[in-house]
Amino acid sequence: MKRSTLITQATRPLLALLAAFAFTTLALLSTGVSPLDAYRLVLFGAFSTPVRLSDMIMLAAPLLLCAVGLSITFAGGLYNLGVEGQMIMGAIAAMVPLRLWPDVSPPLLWLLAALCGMAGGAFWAGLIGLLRRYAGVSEIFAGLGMNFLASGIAMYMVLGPWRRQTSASLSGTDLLPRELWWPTIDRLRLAPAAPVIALLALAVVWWALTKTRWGLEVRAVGLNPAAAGRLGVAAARRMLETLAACGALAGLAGMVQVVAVHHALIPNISSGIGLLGLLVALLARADPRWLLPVTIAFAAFTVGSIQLPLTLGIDSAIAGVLQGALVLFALATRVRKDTQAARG
Amino acid sequence: MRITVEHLTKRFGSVLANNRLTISFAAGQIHGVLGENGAGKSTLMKLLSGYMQPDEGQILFDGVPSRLCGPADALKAGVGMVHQEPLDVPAFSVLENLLCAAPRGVFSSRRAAQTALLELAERLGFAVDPAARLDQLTIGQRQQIEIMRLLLCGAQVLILDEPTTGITAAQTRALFAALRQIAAEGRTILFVSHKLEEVAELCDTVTVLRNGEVVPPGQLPMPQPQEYLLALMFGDAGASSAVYRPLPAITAPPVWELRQVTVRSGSLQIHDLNHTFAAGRIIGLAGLDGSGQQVLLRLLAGQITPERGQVLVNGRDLTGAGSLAFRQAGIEYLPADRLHDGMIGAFSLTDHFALLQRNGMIVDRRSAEELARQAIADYQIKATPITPIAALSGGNQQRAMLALVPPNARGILAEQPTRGLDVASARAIWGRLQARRDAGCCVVFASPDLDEIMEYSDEVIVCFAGRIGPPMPRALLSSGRLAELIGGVGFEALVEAV
Amino acid sequence: MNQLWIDIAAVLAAASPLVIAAMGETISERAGVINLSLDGTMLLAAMTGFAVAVTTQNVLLGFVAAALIGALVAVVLGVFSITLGQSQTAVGFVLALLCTDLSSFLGAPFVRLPGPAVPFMPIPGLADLPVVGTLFFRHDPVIYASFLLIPATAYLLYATRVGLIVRALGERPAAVYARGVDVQRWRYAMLILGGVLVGIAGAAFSLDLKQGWSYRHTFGSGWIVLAIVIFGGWRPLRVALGCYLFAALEILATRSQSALPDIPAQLVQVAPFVLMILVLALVNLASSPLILRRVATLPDVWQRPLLAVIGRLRATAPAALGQPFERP
Amino acid sequence: ACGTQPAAQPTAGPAEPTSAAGEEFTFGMVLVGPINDGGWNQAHYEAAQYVVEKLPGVKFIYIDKVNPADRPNVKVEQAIEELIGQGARLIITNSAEFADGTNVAAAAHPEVAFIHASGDKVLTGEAPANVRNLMGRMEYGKMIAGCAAALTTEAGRLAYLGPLIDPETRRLVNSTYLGARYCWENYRGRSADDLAFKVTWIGFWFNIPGVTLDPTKVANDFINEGYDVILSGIDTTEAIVEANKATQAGKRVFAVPYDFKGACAQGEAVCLGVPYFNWGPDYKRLVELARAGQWEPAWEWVGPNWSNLNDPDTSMIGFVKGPALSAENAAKLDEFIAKLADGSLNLFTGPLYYQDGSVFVPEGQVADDKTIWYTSQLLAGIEGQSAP
Ligand SMILES: Nc1ncnc2c1ncn2[C@@H]1O[C@H](COP(=O)(O)OP(=O)(O)OP(=O)(O)O)[C@@H](O)[C@H]1O
Ligand SMILES: Nc1ncnc2c1ncn2[C@@H]1O[C@H](COP(=O)(O)OP(=O)(O)OP(=O)(O)O)[C@@H](O)[C@H]1O
Ligand SMILES: [Mg+2]
Ligand SMILES: [Mg+2]
Repeated sequence: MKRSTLITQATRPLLALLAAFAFTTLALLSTGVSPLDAYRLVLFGAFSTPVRLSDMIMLAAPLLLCAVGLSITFAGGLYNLGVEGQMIMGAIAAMVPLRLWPDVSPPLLWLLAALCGMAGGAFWAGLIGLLRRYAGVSEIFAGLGMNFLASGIAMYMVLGPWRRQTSASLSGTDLLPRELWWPTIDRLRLAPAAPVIALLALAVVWWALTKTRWGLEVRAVGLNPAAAGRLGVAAARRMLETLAACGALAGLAGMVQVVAVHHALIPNISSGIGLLGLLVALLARADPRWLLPVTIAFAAFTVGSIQLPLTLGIDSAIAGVLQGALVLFALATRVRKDTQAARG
Repeated sequence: MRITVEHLTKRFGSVLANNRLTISFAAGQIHGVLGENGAGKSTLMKLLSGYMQPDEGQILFDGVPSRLCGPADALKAGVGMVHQEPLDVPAFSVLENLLCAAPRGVFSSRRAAQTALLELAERLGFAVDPAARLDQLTIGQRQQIEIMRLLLCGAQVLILDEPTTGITAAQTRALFAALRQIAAEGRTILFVSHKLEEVAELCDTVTVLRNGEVVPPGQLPMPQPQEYLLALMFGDAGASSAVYRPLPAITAPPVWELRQVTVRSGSLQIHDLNHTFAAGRIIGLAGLDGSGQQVLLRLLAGQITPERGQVLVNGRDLTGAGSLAFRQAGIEYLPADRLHDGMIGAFSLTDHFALLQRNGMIVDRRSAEELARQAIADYQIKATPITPIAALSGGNQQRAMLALVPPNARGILAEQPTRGLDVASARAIWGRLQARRDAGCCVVFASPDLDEIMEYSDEVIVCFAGRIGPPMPRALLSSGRLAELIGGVGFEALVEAV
Repeated sequence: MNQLWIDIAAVLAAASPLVIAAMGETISERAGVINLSLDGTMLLAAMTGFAVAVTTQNVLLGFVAAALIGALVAVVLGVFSITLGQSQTAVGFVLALLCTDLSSFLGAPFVRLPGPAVPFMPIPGLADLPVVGTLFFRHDPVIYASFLLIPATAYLLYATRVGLIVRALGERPAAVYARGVDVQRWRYAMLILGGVLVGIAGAAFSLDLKQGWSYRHTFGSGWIVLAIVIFGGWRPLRVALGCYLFAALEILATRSQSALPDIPAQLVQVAPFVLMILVLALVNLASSPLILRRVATLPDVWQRPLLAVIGRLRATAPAALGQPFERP
Repeated sequence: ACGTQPAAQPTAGPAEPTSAAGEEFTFGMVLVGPINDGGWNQAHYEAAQYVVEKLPGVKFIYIDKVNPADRPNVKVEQAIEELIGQGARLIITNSAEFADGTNVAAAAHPEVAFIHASGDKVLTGEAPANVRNLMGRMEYGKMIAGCAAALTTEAGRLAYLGPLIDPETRRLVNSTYLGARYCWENYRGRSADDLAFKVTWIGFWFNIPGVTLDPTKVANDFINEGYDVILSGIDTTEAIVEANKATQAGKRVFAVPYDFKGACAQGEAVCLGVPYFNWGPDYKRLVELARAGQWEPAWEWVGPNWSNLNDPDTSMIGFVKGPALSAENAAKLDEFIAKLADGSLNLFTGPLYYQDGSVFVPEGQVADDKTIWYTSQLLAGIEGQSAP
C-alpha cells in the first residue's frame, strides 16, 4: 500500500512530463524540423551564452513576481485572470513619478516608482474584488474586462499624454533618461535588483502563507468561504486582501518591466507574463517551493525559443505549446476534485 | 412484483455496507426497513433501484434474476426509488420535471402528461399545480411529485428512503394514506426509516439491518415490540433515558433581545417581533418547513439585517453589524449542512483550532494540536488531530463542529443539530448541548422532528406562516397540542393571549 | 435612414461568428460544462479552417476541419474535466492558452496568405425587398446560419425532450442519472456539439468575416462570448442580443475616430469589451440583495415595476454549472 | 510545412567562395512584420533576396515579426544581438519603431554596420556613427495613387487606411491627397470641395489584435459609409481584400494597395494600381559598401527613376497599374506621371494649408525636403486626425 502510493507519487509527474513532450513533439514533427534540434534550443538555448542567460533572468524576475502573487490568490480560491491588467496598471503608475520628477535622485525615485506600481496594481485588483463582491461578476470575467481596460489606458497614455514628440505610434513612449534605468552588469541586460526583489517576494509570501494566521485564513477562505466565515474569518476582506496582494506584486512586476527591461511604457508592457504566471502557479500548485524552479524553466523555454525562427525557421510559439501541455497533463494526473463530495 | 435479493454484497473501500444480504419482499405489501445510521439501508435500496451495482450477489424480480446496469434498467423492470432528498430538478416546473427523461412512449404529449398527473393526484389525494416551480414547493410536496412520477412511469415497486425526515405531520398522514392506497392497488412498497412508530403504523413486515447484515436473518411480520426492534437496531445503546429536568432560575442577563424587529427573507416577512432569549435555556423552534424558523435563526446569527427594529446581544445593540460581530459577541451558528457551510473539508481539527486563534500573527500549531487532542478525547471523536474533516463520518463531523464552539460562547444557534444521525449519536450531541446550557449558554435550535423538540427543549417557540409565537415552557406543552399549533390550530389565540 | 439599415445589416453580419460560438457555449453550459477554452479553440479552429481551405481551395472542407478541431478540443476538455474530474476552469483556461500558442505555431506558414472565402449569396427574390432584404437576405451562408441558429437553439432547449435533459444536466445531474440517463455521455455530447459550433465560429472569422490568418486573429472574441453567455442569462435569445450589442459597440468604436477625435480610437476600441463586463456587473448588481432590500422599502407603485424589471434582468446560472458528476 | 522561410536555414550550406571577397559576407534584417505580408515587409524581404541573387558570397539572415504582439518578450536589441551572434556584419532594421533599439545596438557593436530604413536619427544627429538611414520618396508613388483613385471614384469619396500618425505617414497622406485633388480638378473637372477624403488611423503599421483598430473592420466601415476607393497606407492588404469582397457582394469598390509590387494579386478585379518600394538596388549598393569597409553615416531619401519607374535595378519607387484602372484613366495617369517626371508639376507648391488653417507652404514657394519630411499636420480638405 505505502509502496504503491510512493510509486504513483513519483510516476505521476513523470507521466505528465512524458505526455507533454510527446504532444509537443507531435506538433514539432508536423513542421518537418528535427524535434531534437528544437528541444536543444528550447530547453538549453537560454543557458548557452551569458547574454541569453541574463535575458532569461530578466524574464524570470517579473514572471516570478506574478506567479508568487498568483499563488496567494490561488490559495484564496480565486482565478485572478486580471493579473495582466494589474501589471499594466503597475507600470503606468510607476511611470508617473519617473516622468514627473526625473531630477530626484534615482534610488529615491525607484522606491517611489515601486510604491506607485504596487499601489496601482493593488488598486486594479481591488476593483476586481469589488466587482465580485458587490456585483457578483466572477473574478475571471471581471479580471478579463479590467485587462482590456488597462491595456486601453496604456494605449491612451502612449498615444495621448505621454506620446512622443513628433509621432503617435503605439510602439511606446520615449525612453527614460539613462540614469533612471536600473544599473546592469557590464554588457549584459541583467539588472541584478530585479531577481533579488523577486526572490525576496517569494520568501515573504511563502512565510505569510504557511506560517501566519493570515495565510491560514486565506487558505480557509479559498477552500470554503461560507464555513470560514462561520468560524470567524472575515472572508470578504481576505478575498480583497489576497487580490490586492497579488495586484501589488503584479504591479511591482510592471514597474520592473519599465525600469529594468523596456525603459519606457509600451502598450504591451505585460507581454503575456501575467498569463504565463498563471500557468506557472497552476503547475506549481501554488506551492511556493515549486514556484522558483517552474518559473526558471518556463522563462528558459521562452528565451530559448527565440532562436527557433532564426536557426530552424519555425515559430517560437512552440515554447507556449510546451508550457501549456505541461500544465494540462500535470492537471490530469492530479487527484479528482470531487473526492470529497458531501456525505452525512 | 416480488423482489428477492441473494447474497447481495457492496463494499466501499474497507466499509462493508451490505454483507451477503438475502431477503425477499412480497408483492402488494408495505415493507419496513429499519436500521441505525450507516447500517446499509440506503445502499440496499440504491442497489435495488439500479443506482449502484452490487459487488456480488443477485437481484430477482418475481424470481427472475436481473442485472441492473443503471436506474433506467430498474425502472424498466418496474422499480422506482424516491430518494431522501427528492432527486428532481428544482428549476423545472412540475410538468417539465415529469417529462424530463421519461421513458419513451409513456407520455404522448405535454397535455397527456398533465392529464395523467392530475388524475393520479386526485386518486392519491395529493394537491398539485403542474405549472408550479419545484423550488417553490416544500420537500413534502416534491416527494409526492416524485412518487407520482415514478408511478406514471410504470413503477410496480416503490422504494422510499426516509421519506418522513423533512416533512410535516400533516404531510406524513397524507403520504401514508397514499402509500396504503398504492399498496392496495397491488404494488410493492419498501419504506426505509429510523422511526419505529412510523414503521409500526404503516408496515406489514419489517427488516432490520445492522452493520450491513439482516438481523435476525429474514423478515419479521409486524407488529413487533418496540424494545425488541430497538435492541436489534442498536444493541444496548438504544435504551431510552429521557428524564425531565426542572428549569433552574436564571440570573444572567438575556443573550438576545429583539425589539420591534421586522425582517424579510425571500417572500417571508416577520413583523414587529419582540422577544428575549434568556441564558441557560434550550429553546426549540417548531414549525412547518419554511414557517420562519430559519429566518429567525439567521436573524439571531446576524446573517440577515432587519428592515426595522433592533437586535441586542448581551445588551449591546448589534443591529446590522454583520455575522462576524455577532460571532465576536459570543454567538455561534451551527448550520445543518456541516461540510458545506460548517467546516472546511480539507482542514484537520488542528487546522480548525489554529484558525480559531485570535492573537498573534504567527500560527501556534503546537497549542492548536493540543486543543484538537483534547477535543477528540472530550467529544469522543473518531479521528486524529490531522485527519481531514471530510474523512469523518457524519456523527463525528457534528461532534467536531460542536467541539469547535469556543468555551466562552453565549449563544448557540443550531439548525437540525442531529440531522441524519442515529439515536446514539444524537443523544451524545444533545448531552454536549445540555452541558453548554448548564454552563450558561442559550441554545436555540430548529428541528422538523417534534419528538426531538419535546425531548430536549426547555422552552418551545412555534412558528406559523412567518409569525413567531411566544415562548412556552416545555412542561406546559403536550405533543398533541404542539402538533396542533404547528398546523395553525389555536395559534391565533396563543398569540392574542400575550 | 438608408444608412441606418446598412449599418444594422453590418452589425448583424459582424456578430455572426459570435452568435454561432455563443449558441454553442450556451448549449454546453446548459448541460453543466463550461468550455473556458473558447478563445483558444476559436483561434485554432480559425487557423485550421483557413489552412485546410487554402490547401484544398475548398471553403466547405475548411469549415469541416474547423468543426472537427472544435470537437477535438471539447473532447480533451471532457476527458480532463468530465472523466478525470479536474476543475473545468483550470483545464479550460490552460487549453485556451495552449490552443492559442498551437495556432500561432502551426499557423505560421499561413500568416497573411490569400485564400478562399465564403461566397456572397443574396437570397433570390427576398434580397430586393426594401429594408428586410438589406437586413436579412443580402448576406452569405455563414450569416444566414447564424440567424437560423438562434431559434434553433431556443427550440432545442425549450421545446424538445433533448432540451429538457440538457437543462436538467446543468441543474441537477444526479436527478437525470436517477432517471436512467448516462450523465457523462450526454455531457460529452453537448460539450462536443458546443465545440463544433465554436469551431465553425472560428472558421467564420478566417474564411468569412475577417478573412485570412494572422496571429491572434480572432482577438478576444472567445472571452467575450463567455461573458455574453452570462450576460444573456444562458437564454439563447438574450445571448444573441448580447452578441449584436457587442458587434454594434465595436462598429461604433471604429466610427468614433472621426466623431470623437480627442479620444484615441485605440481606447475606444477596447471599450466594447469593458462595457460588456460593466453591463454584466450592472445586471448582477440589480438583482443583488443590496438593491432588492432598497427596492423593498419603496412604495408599492415603484416596487412592482422595478421588481418586474429586475426579474427580467436576473440571470441565474445553471445550478450544477462547472460541477463534476461522478457515477455513484 | 515551414518551407516558406528557406533563407533562414543555416543548413543551406556556405555559399561558394567568391573571388571578390574570399569569405562570405552575412547581412541580417530585423523585420517588424511577417515576410509574406504582401506589403512593406515582403518588399524588404524580396529586396534581400535580390541582393543575395546579385551578389555572390553574400548570405542573408533575418528575424521577422519583431513587434510586441507577435513576440511580446523580444526587443529589437535582442533580435539584433541574435543576428550578430550568427555572424551578421550589416544589420537592416525596417521600422520607424526600431530607431531607439537600433541606436542602442549600434552603440554596443561599433564594428557592425547598420541601416535603419525609414528613420531620421542620422539627420537629427542622434545616431551612432555606424548607422545609416535609408528611405524612398514614396510621396511620388502616393501622388500617382491618389490620382488613380480620383480618376476612378464615382462617389467622389476616397478613404485612406492609415497606420500610425507620424511625419512620414502624414506626408504620405498629404501626397495622396494632393495627387487626388489635382486629378479631380484637372481631369475630372470637379471642384475640390466635392471630393471627400477621409483617413482613419489604426494605430500601428499593421493589425495587432487588441492593440490597433482592426483594419478589416475599418475597411468594411469605409465601404458601408459609401467610400468607393480605399487607399492603403498600412503594411498589409486588408483594404484590397475587403474591397474585393464588397465588389463580389455587388458593390463597386476599388482599392489601391501599397508597398509591395505584387499586392494587386489579392484582388485583381478591384486593384487600381500599387505604389511600391524597390529596396533591392539600394541595399545591394550598401551591402557592397559595407563589405568593402567604406561605411559612413548618411541619411538618404531616394527617388524614383523617372525614365523607367518600374525598372527593378534602378528605381527605388515604382507604380504598377492595376487591372481595374480603365484604359482611358490609365492614359490620363500616364500623362500625370509624365508631368511629375519632367518637373513641370510639383504638387508641393504653395499655397498649401494645414487642417487648422495655418500655412504649410506659402504662396509662390515650393516646399524643401526638410519641410516635407517634417510635415506636422494633414492638409486642409482631409478629414481625419492630424495629431493624436
Ligand atoms: N458512496 C459511498 N462511498 C463510501 N461509503 C459509502 C457510500 N455510501 C455509503 N457508504 C457507507 O456505507 C455504509 C452504509 O451506508 P448507507 O447509506 O447504506 O447507510 P444507511 O443505513 O442508509 O444510513 P442512514 O440511516 O445514515 O441513511 C456506511 O458506512 C456509509 O458510510
Ligand atoms: N468519502 C469518504 N472519505 C473518507 N472516509 C470515508 C468516506 N466515506 C466513509 N468514510 C469512512 O467510513 C467510516 C464510516 O462513515 P459513515 O459516514 O458511514 O459513518 P456513520 O456510520 O454514518 O456514522 P455517523 O453515525 O457518525 O454518521 C468513517 O469513519 C470514514 O472514516
Ligand atoms: Mg451517516
Ligand atoms: Mg440512508
